[in-house]
Amino acid sequence: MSTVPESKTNGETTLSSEDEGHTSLAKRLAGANTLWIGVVLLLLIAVFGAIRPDAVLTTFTLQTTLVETSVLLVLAVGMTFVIITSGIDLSVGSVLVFSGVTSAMTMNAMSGGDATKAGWGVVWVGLLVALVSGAAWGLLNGLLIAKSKIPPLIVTLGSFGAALGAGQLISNGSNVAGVPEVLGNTLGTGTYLGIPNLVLLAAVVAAIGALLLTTTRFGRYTYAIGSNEEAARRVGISVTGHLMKIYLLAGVLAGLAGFMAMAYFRVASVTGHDTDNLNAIAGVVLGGTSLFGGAGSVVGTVLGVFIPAVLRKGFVILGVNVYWQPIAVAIVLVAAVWFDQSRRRARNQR
Amino acid sequence: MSTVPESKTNGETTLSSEDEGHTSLAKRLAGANTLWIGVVLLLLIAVFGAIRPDAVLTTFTLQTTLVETSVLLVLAVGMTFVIITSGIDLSVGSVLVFSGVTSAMTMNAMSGGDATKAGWGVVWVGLLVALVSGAAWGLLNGLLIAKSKIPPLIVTLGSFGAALGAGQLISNGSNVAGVPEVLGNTLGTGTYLGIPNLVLLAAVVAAIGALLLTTTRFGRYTYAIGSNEEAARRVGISVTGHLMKIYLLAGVLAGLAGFMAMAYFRVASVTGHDTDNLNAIAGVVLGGTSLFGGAGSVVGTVLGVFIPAVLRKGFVILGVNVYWQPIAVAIVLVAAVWFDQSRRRARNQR
Amino acid sequence: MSEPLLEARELVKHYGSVEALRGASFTAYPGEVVSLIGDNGAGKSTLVKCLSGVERPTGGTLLFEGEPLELTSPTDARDHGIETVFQDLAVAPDLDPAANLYLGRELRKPGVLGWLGVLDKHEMRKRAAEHFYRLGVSLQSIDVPIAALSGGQRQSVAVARSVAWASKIVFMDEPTAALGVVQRERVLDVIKRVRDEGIAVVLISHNMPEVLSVSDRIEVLRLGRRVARFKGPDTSVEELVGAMTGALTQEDAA
Amino acid sequence: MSEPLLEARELVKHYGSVEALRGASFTAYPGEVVSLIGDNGAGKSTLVKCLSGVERPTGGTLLFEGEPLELTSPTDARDHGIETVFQDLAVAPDLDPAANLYLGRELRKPGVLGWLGVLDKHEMRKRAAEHFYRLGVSLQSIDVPIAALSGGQRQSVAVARSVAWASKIVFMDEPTAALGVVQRERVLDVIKRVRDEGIAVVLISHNMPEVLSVSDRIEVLRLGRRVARFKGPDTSVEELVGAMTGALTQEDAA
Amino acid sequence: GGGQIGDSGNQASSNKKMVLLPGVAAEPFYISMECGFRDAAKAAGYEVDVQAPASFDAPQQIPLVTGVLANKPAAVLIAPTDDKALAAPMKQLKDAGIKVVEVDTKLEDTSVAVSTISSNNEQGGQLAAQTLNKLAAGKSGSVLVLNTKAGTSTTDARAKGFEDEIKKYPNLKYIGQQYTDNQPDQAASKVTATLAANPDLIGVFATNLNTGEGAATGLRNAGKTGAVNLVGFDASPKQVQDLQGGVVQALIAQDPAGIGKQGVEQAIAAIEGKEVKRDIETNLVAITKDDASANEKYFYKQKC
Ligand SMILES: Nc1ncnc2c1ncn2[C@@H]1O[C@H](COP(=O)(O)OP(=O)(O)OP(=O)(O)O)[C@@H](O)[C@H]1O
Ligand SMILES: Nc1ncnc2c1ncn2[C@@H]1O[C@H](COP(=O)(O)OP(=O)(O)OP(=O)(O)O)[C@@H](O)[C@H]1O
Ligand SMILES: [Mg+2]
Ligand SMILES: [Mg+2]
Repeated sequence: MSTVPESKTNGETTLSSEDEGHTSLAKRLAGANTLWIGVVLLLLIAVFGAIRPDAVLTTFTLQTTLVETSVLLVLAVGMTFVIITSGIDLSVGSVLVFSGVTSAMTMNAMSGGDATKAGWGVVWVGLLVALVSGAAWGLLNGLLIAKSKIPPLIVTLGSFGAALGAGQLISNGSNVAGVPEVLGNTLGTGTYLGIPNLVLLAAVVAAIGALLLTTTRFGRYTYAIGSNEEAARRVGISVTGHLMKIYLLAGVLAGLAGFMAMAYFRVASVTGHDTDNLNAIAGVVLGGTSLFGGAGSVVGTVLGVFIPAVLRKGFVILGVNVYWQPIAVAIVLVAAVWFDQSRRRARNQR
Repeated sequence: MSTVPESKTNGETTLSSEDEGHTSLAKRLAGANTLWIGVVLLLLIAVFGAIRPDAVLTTFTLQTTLVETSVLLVLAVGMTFVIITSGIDLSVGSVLVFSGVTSAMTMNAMSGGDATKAGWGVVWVGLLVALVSGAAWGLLNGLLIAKSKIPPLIVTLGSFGAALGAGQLISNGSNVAGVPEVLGNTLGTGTYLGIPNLVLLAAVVAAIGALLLTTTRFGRYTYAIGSNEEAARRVGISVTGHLMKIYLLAGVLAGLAGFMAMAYFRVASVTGHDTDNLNAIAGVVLGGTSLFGGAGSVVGTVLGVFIPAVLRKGFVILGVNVYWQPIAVAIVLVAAVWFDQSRRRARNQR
Repeated sequence: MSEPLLEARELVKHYGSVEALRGASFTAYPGEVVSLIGDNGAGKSTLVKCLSGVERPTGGTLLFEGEPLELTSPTDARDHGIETVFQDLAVAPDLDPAANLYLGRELRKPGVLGWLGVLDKHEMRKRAAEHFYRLGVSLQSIDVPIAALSGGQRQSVAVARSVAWASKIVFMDEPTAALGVVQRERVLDVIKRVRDEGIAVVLISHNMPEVLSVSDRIEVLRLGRRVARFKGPDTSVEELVGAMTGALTQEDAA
Repeated sequence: MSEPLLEARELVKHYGSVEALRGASFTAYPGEVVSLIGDNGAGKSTLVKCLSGVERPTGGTLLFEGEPLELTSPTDARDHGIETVFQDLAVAPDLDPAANLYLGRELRKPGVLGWLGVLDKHEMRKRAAEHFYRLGVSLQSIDVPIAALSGGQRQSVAVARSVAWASKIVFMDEPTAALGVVQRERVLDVIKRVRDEGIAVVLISHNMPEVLSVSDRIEVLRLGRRVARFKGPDTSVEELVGAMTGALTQEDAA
Repeated sequence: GGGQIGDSGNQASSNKKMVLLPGVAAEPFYISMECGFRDAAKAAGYEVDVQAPASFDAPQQIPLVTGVLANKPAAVLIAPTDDKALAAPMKQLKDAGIKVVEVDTKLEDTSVAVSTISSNNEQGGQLAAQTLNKLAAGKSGSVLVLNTKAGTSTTDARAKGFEDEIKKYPNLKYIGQQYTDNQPDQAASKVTATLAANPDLIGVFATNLNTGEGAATGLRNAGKTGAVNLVGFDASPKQVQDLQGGVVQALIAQDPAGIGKQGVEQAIAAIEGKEVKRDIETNLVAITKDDASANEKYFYKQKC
């Protein structure tokens, strides 16, 4: 049997290692998994724009839609990593609240009770406190999930309740005011070359997240664990350590989101964030990430987060009846995913 | 090689088919997956009972705890089936609202605008309307998930919004009063041999659910699809049809829950059910059902639904600070699952 | 030779840009063991999937008992008496061996309970144990999920399942790959017995001695096309390897 | 013979009430190919898992280069130069072959980018293609996820991965089960080459001719215990089958 | 190039559009306000739109404000869900030349709105405490407050007013408030749990509709309907029915339709450059079964 000539065996079908670098790039652009959901987003904007060009296609509407979505986008970037590992993080909204509250209260304490007129020094400390608060919850989630092997749903459902409770406990159940004006006027509502600063920050976070996921070893391990956790463990990847980092990342981003929300609203709210988790998850899944892990992208998440935001905005501008709005959003949402899925399937079957 | 004596090959380790029926029953009782979570529940009751025996270990507290959990339990039974197929149903709370509203409005319409004094005929029609309403949403979910292959999270997130919107639309956004007194007095607050009727109904639903899951072909297919959908398809199970039935079942049970809630509150509420979905999912997962499908039990769900209910109740009775309550619930919840998991693992490693 | 039971003509199957089948033909006659051999990636499993309703071919035609046939689902194939042991086994890892053996064909309790869909688990377990015994499989516990079985034990379950239900044709995609020496012999015995009942058996295997020992006919697939056909007893390992690797070509377009 | 590289004594492994290993012993010397054979369910894969840190044995001791060793994780085993081809392959189905080959040992870009963890995907893909070529594997596209590969292609990836990194000992649990004739020969060649580099190769296989052709020594497992040891060239298929099925017993408690 | 969002500068053309932005959708209080608003605005020849968030939260309301702004109506009536968070977007309304009228709740910053028609929630809480004292008729016992979610400004103000006032009555022992997440089932559960722990419970103040319905259910379940005095907030048809049926002993009612109507009047005055009344406070009444018929005008409407 060893008489079989080698060249024959590897004839026409073996890939020469030269081409593939290029084909893969070209293919990736054309056949990207996010292509069709991007088309859906553009279509939506086109339709709304056609109906009310004067109100929809304005700088103002663009600016506000982007700004109002940036906090959620930061949460969703962290959630993308979590979901790719086949985990879930229900706690992000509560961690956002907790971080905002601790940050605002620290800034107030540093400024004798009211930080409204405080300077940049105080603001930087506030940012640090927000990030550390988020990190602490993320670490706790990570420890319980990765080390104690408790299902992520249970752990983060627990911290969902606990972080909110803790935030309310230290703020005594009320919103914390006294957010420095310098923060509100710069990060909160300031713009740079017409682009809101919040949007810039969220874009930077998304870009770093996308690079981390697609080009680095960290991203590779994230996919590997979600694809087959046992295989990842057997090839010597520290699954426990990596999962801890993932939940830590989600926590830190939730902390950052809390700081951003505080800058934007100029108050650290203890309410209004109980559906952030579902909204973030929906954005991630809309963007083509599978809840079973192993596949997904940050670019998809960005598109997925904007689709419901654009829908809601569009319907408000068109003056659709409030009770019809969720119905309309639901229909378009499901239709969008259906379109995306059937396009992708068609491409794979071709 | 065929000279190897047959009897040798199948010597000591082949199972004689006689014993196994019995061992399996005994083993199932002792090593049941739900054993340890049941222990946790008993422990909780024991601890609360030890601290405030006068308030906790009373018929009153038992009755009210059971009653207050029955609606959620009915939702969770349906959710158990859905999650075992590795699906998810976020829409149950909204379907509950929708069914309650349609049912109440039909009963009112049949009684000239106010059904308070209506008789059993009207009530039965109301029940039918509630079940059909639930079934309709379940069928819609099932169609989109099983036929159009859209991820369950997206579909049911859509119907979560749409069913609520539709309910509010037809009720014009306000709760629907005029629930027949005969209904409220019997199903709502009546008892039979000291057991509240609502509890009896929920128990019957849970029992039927448990039997369906463990003893019938329907249950077997549910596990098979969750365990390996492709394998189920290849052995000729109609996966599409079965998934439709599963979501239909979840919808019908949500409809029944809507009817029960209406009888219980004596009004069809249009708000206040936005966390029912997460509560039901939490109960199911607490009860040992995996979010990845293929394993789980209704008995576990029953225990899993009662643990948070007992906790919330207990902490109010003990007079725990309101802000500490969610934190305490979270801690005990996570600890309970941790205990359950580590016990189960220990058993499997022994 | 009698009329072909199943005939595939010029099947084409694309996955995105990958061409798994490029005009593959295949014939199976009733009451014969026909082996389908080929190099890794030749398209054997893809062909089996197309012939058992799991995948829909991109092009080509299918004849079953002389009539054109379109298989839209595995259920369709089963209804025609086609059973398959898939290379990836296609078992439900959380269910026990008996449940897997009877999956999709559960035994129900007699009477009204059965009508309600209640399973006769005891009976299924008993009969499953018999099946396993006959294939030489020993299990320490029949109650564990299939995920906990050894590779060979798992494969035996899949094999037992297919031969239990086939009435016309059974595809076996590397059914003996993970089996021990004894179990392998048993499966080959079973294959012959099934053949003798008039059922067509399509065997895929990389074990040439095994192929030669059991086959009535052999068809060779290469790069998604049928490239050669042999009568079982008239050929040798060398000839088969030559055909698989392209050193020897019999048909240009089969 | 030199000092044993790895020695397992009286390993016991229980899964619930199932006793997968009931006091199994095993020895591997550097620079030899030792085959571990046994019936389906004999405990071979369980033994391999215990020796590569995947499972922790319930009882028994392990010696590595004469020192007692406790393996708490697969990483532990890797750090000792132990690589494994698992029977279930343990690949990440969503990643492409190159990513799987380098999983846990990614190549990074040179300079600051590499320090930041940026992968050198191009280099990995190029080298992976070379590896596959050497094993005789042909892929139509190297960019597809491993889930889309044929059974043999997938197995080749796992084999390539293990031999690329082993420095002391490599366990191969049925590495050739799904391979075509050519690829099987290549893998046997690779095994010999690795052995010649002084690395111990532990081969698990149900293919007796293959075992006989490549092994320096053979150990036989039956019902979770070692029951016999043979010198490779001095034995026959009949003797091996006898030991595996219990018709012939050499050691009582090994 | 630093700047601020909305710098693009857009001025409202004078048109006949008016928008109401209530605090939350599907609440009888705001629905009644909407009715008053619609009637008055239509009578004045205005085109109307109503946009409400799904819950009483700033993050949900702000996109509505900016979305409405894109349409540039002549006036916006809004119940800001947060006294700070809504300041920036509402200021953008003002900067765009849109007349802003606050209804029900108000911003901390008084320079944004041209007029504020508010109901004093804290006073409502006080009224509830006084009513409960009357109902207790000198008997002593524990009283409980059922609140919605921590941080909800309106219900927190009601709870605070109640807490301050109830301390004046030594026979009534205030045992604190419980949060219910605005879920009726949690409200019911917390009432029965409180009953188990405090059998001397004599009164419950439920700060909104959902807590009221939950509390009624809990009391009914415990067989304590009527024995424990239940004071609810708002007067939706079902609540009134419960009042007449003896399930609820008193209701604290506001005048939402009146707020909506006055809001429109002030907005039109501002648009037309007439004199605007900066602050208007509306009445709150406590309704019991006995004086229900006399206070019929305060009953909320379910449909316009
Ligand atoms: N789902 C899929 N997506 C993309 N390519 C696929 C898919 N399934 C199979 N292929 C490709 O099609 C070709 C044929 O695969 P197939 O599994 O039929 O080979 P095979 O002959 O069964 O090989 P083996 O002997 O290794 O099992 C392979 O190159 C494989 O990579
Ligand atoms: N996780 C587990 N839980 C329960 N039983 C197990 C588990 N893993 C293995 N077993 C049992 O242990 C025994 C030995 O299994 P193992 O996989 O080691 O066999 P093997 O010798 O590798 O067989 P094969 O040749 O079929 O691969 C089998 O009876 C198997 O059912
Ligand atoms: Mg194959
Ligand atoms: Mg094995």
